[in-house]
Amino acid sequence: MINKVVASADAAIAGIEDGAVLMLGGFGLCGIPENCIAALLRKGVKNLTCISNNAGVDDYGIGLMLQKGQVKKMIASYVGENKEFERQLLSGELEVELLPQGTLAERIRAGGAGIPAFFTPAGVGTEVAEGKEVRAFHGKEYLMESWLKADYAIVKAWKGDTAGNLIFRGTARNFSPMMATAAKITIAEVEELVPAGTLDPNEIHTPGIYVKRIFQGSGYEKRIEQRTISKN
Amino acid sequence: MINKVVASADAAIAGIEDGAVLMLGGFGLCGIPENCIAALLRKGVKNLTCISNNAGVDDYGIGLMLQKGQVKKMIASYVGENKEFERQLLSGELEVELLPQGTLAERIRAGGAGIPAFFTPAGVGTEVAEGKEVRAFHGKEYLMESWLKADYAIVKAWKGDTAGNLIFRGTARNFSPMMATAAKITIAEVEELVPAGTLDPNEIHTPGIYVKRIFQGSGYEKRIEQRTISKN
Amino acid sequence: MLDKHQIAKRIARELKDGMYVNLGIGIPTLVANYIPEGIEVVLQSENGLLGIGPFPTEGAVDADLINAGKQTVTMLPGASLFSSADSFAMIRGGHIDLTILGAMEVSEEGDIANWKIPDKMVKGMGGAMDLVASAENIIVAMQHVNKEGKSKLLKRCTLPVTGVRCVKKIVTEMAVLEIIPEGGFKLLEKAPGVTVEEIRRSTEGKLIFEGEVPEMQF
Amino acid sequence: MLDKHQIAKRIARELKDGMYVNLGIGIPTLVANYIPEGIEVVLQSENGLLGIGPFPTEGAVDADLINAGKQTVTMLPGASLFSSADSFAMIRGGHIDLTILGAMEVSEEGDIANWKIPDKMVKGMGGAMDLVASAENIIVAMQHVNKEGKSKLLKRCTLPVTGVRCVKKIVTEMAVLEIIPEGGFKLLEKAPGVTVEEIRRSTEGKLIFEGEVPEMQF
Repeated sequence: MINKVVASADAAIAGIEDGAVLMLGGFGLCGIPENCIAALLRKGVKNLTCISNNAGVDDYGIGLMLQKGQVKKMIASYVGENKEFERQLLSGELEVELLPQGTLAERIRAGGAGIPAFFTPAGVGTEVAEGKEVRAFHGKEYLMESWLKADYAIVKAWKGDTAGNLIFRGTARNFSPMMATAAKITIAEVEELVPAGTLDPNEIHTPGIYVKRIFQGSGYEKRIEQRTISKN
Repeated sequence: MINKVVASADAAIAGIEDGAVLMLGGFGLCGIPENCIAALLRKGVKNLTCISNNAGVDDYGIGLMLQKGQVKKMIASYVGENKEFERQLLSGELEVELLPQGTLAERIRAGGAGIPAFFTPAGVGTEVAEGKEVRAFHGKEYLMESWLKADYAIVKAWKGDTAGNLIFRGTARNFSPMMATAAKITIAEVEELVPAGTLDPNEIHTPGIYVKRIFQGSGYEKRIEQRTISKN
Repeated sequence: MLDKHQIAKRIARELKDGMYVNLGIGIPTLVANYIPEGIEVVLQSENGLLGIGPFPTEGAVDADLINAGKQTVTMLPGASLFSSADSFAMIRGGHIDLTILGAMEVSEEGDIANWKIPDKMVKGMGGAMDLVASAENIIVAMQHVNKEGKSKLLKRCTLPVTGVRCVKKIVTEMAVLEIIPEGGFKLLEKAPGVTVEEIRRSTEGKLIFEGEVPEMQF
Repeated sequence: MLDKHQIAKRIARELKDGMYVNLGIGIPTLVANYIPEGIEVVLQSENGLLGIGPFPTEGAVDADLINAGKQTVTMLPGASLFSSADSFAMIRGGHIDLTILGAMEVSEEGDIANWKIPDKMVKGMGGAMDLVASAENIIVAMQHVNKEGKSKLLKRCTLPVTGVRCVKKIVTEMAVLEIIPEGGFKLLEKAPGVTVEEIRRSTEGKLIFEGEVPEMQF
């Protein structure tokens, strides 16, 4: 099977230049590609368009890239945990496009699946519908939404193999499987990298065809936003 | 977790009446719901519309339902292995709608996913495009296709639990995961039925929410259409 | 007047055995604490989990397992995990039997506003627009009036809406109300110690009631 | 004139290291037997398998593991399994680098017909329409003429088409040809022992060639 392994996060993000359109996996801080974000901070690329459900928090995740002024535009569904984001947005430093979460997920899937447009009920009658075609099917109104693609998708998985196959864990899966399909180049960092043939083909969430570069990350912090505990 | 277990194939297909629209999982004979098909033959319901990638072979699978004259209409992508099918079609006994395989799969997914219509390039410029909206996106033409739904979806999985969660095996997965989402009532027969909590949540292909009735099938023949062997 | 736990407790009585339910952030999340005896429901989290269990004990915290409010959770036996696309396919496809969410405003037509205050709050809609556009059965948990004492049950929403003609039922600290198809808040139940007149004064939209309005049961 | 194995062998030379390839039923399936030394490709089967291995030995036959031609197969290390919707998402999304399939007719515009003979053959299109509409790079493996000796490389297809303006290259028992953007079959190579004149006579559509046409290499 074709070997997709690269040596490091820095090697994995090679070729990402100023102005690139990136998709970054994760829901809140759950499942974000920590090693690649650190490499992007080191590299200092600017004017990025970042497509991600959230924008991290002030001092972690995509929030760090915002702090460094690397992000020109953010496409997300919820950015409520990030004060610096709000400041940049209100001051006009940052462009932002907010989308319904399901629309974001489905537009990314459509980008990977060769479906240029589809109809969804989310956003009918709201600001989100502005400028979009509305059409009724079976007596209900729907918006036409278009596919979303990127230059690079950067995802983090639990296990991966040298052929680029990925298995996610828990709710850290979220947007990553669709993002992996919707970019010209998909980069995967994994907690555990194994030889091709080790993972059960039946359990693979993302087939290796979608992954161009893979490496084993290290030092995962996996910061928790809302540590909520039961007494007993 | 909500218990979906029924006693038998006959109990599982209860309520399927003449004229029902059924989706049946399987690719060729691989992954077909053998026990439920046998129960449908016993029950003798007629005028069925069957949505399935193929129509079985003359003496097995949906082919047996055709032999008994139970099928009024077939929606499929390829029916080449079935002489009785061809005879009924040419004699006008059977209505048939042939769809590109990817369009069939995506229309079923759309039915389950609440997407009433989407655009696909498959079939542009062909008979399949007749009467359908054609629209260009990014310089390429696409057909608008609508969702597909059914009264009942009948699928066969490898393992299932009492909460209706399903895991498929090998290429026996094919259309079953989408079909399970696109019917009012989804019936699953499984080779091995286990208590809820036994299957790894990370490995489940079809979440239990989609399955209304589940039972452990028996006597699987798993007939092979093209037994192709390597010498060494 | 009910506190937020009592609102959650009253909403919990709307649960029926075998339902799949999506609980929004805030009061809706509290509903999970009051599921009646003998009723089994399965909770969905739109970030990709069906079968949410209780919050974990200190030792069982798992950063890879959170709900849509980013809180650490556990899974019940029979839970399943999936992607965000699959999760919203589940939601959009109408497979969730009941959706419970908070609101800033609801109109007498059933429109809901809960995602944006222009020039003030720019957090984003998250999954709310998908949920309200897709669910057949939506219950809103909210305060009847805002901090300035103004009604949040309006003729028309003043804030940007999240969805139109979608809310079916509302439970507030004062009352249980139903949105009727012709438009209007039909008063179904009043909170203990609250009068119909008080509810009428706190409801800007059309309030409809007939005869004696029963008191809420828990 | 090439036999079908030689056609497959010639097509195999089009494979490049690291390609993901979908092989249709018939001659295309044979291509897998002639993958050149040092070239690694991954074969996709549209019924939900990436990383097809050789046919199984007698003892390793598994009814749950077939290719799109319904033949029993095996999986290579690194293979993955997925649903039909995910498989055609992969195909439609342009992730397959090369698609090789058979045809009954090809036109000089690159149209292809391979799914239906009206009133005679009603098998259905299977995945062919999705494959030809989606792939950037399509090679057709076919006979140059039919059993009655009539050309299958036409000005226009006479049979119902499977897709339009999609075929890039054709390998027959006589020649390797390229469809050029302006329309026409550009003769790239001739089979050993076949003359340009013979190819011209067997090609109804516009045949284009310049100077000496090289002989096929295997």
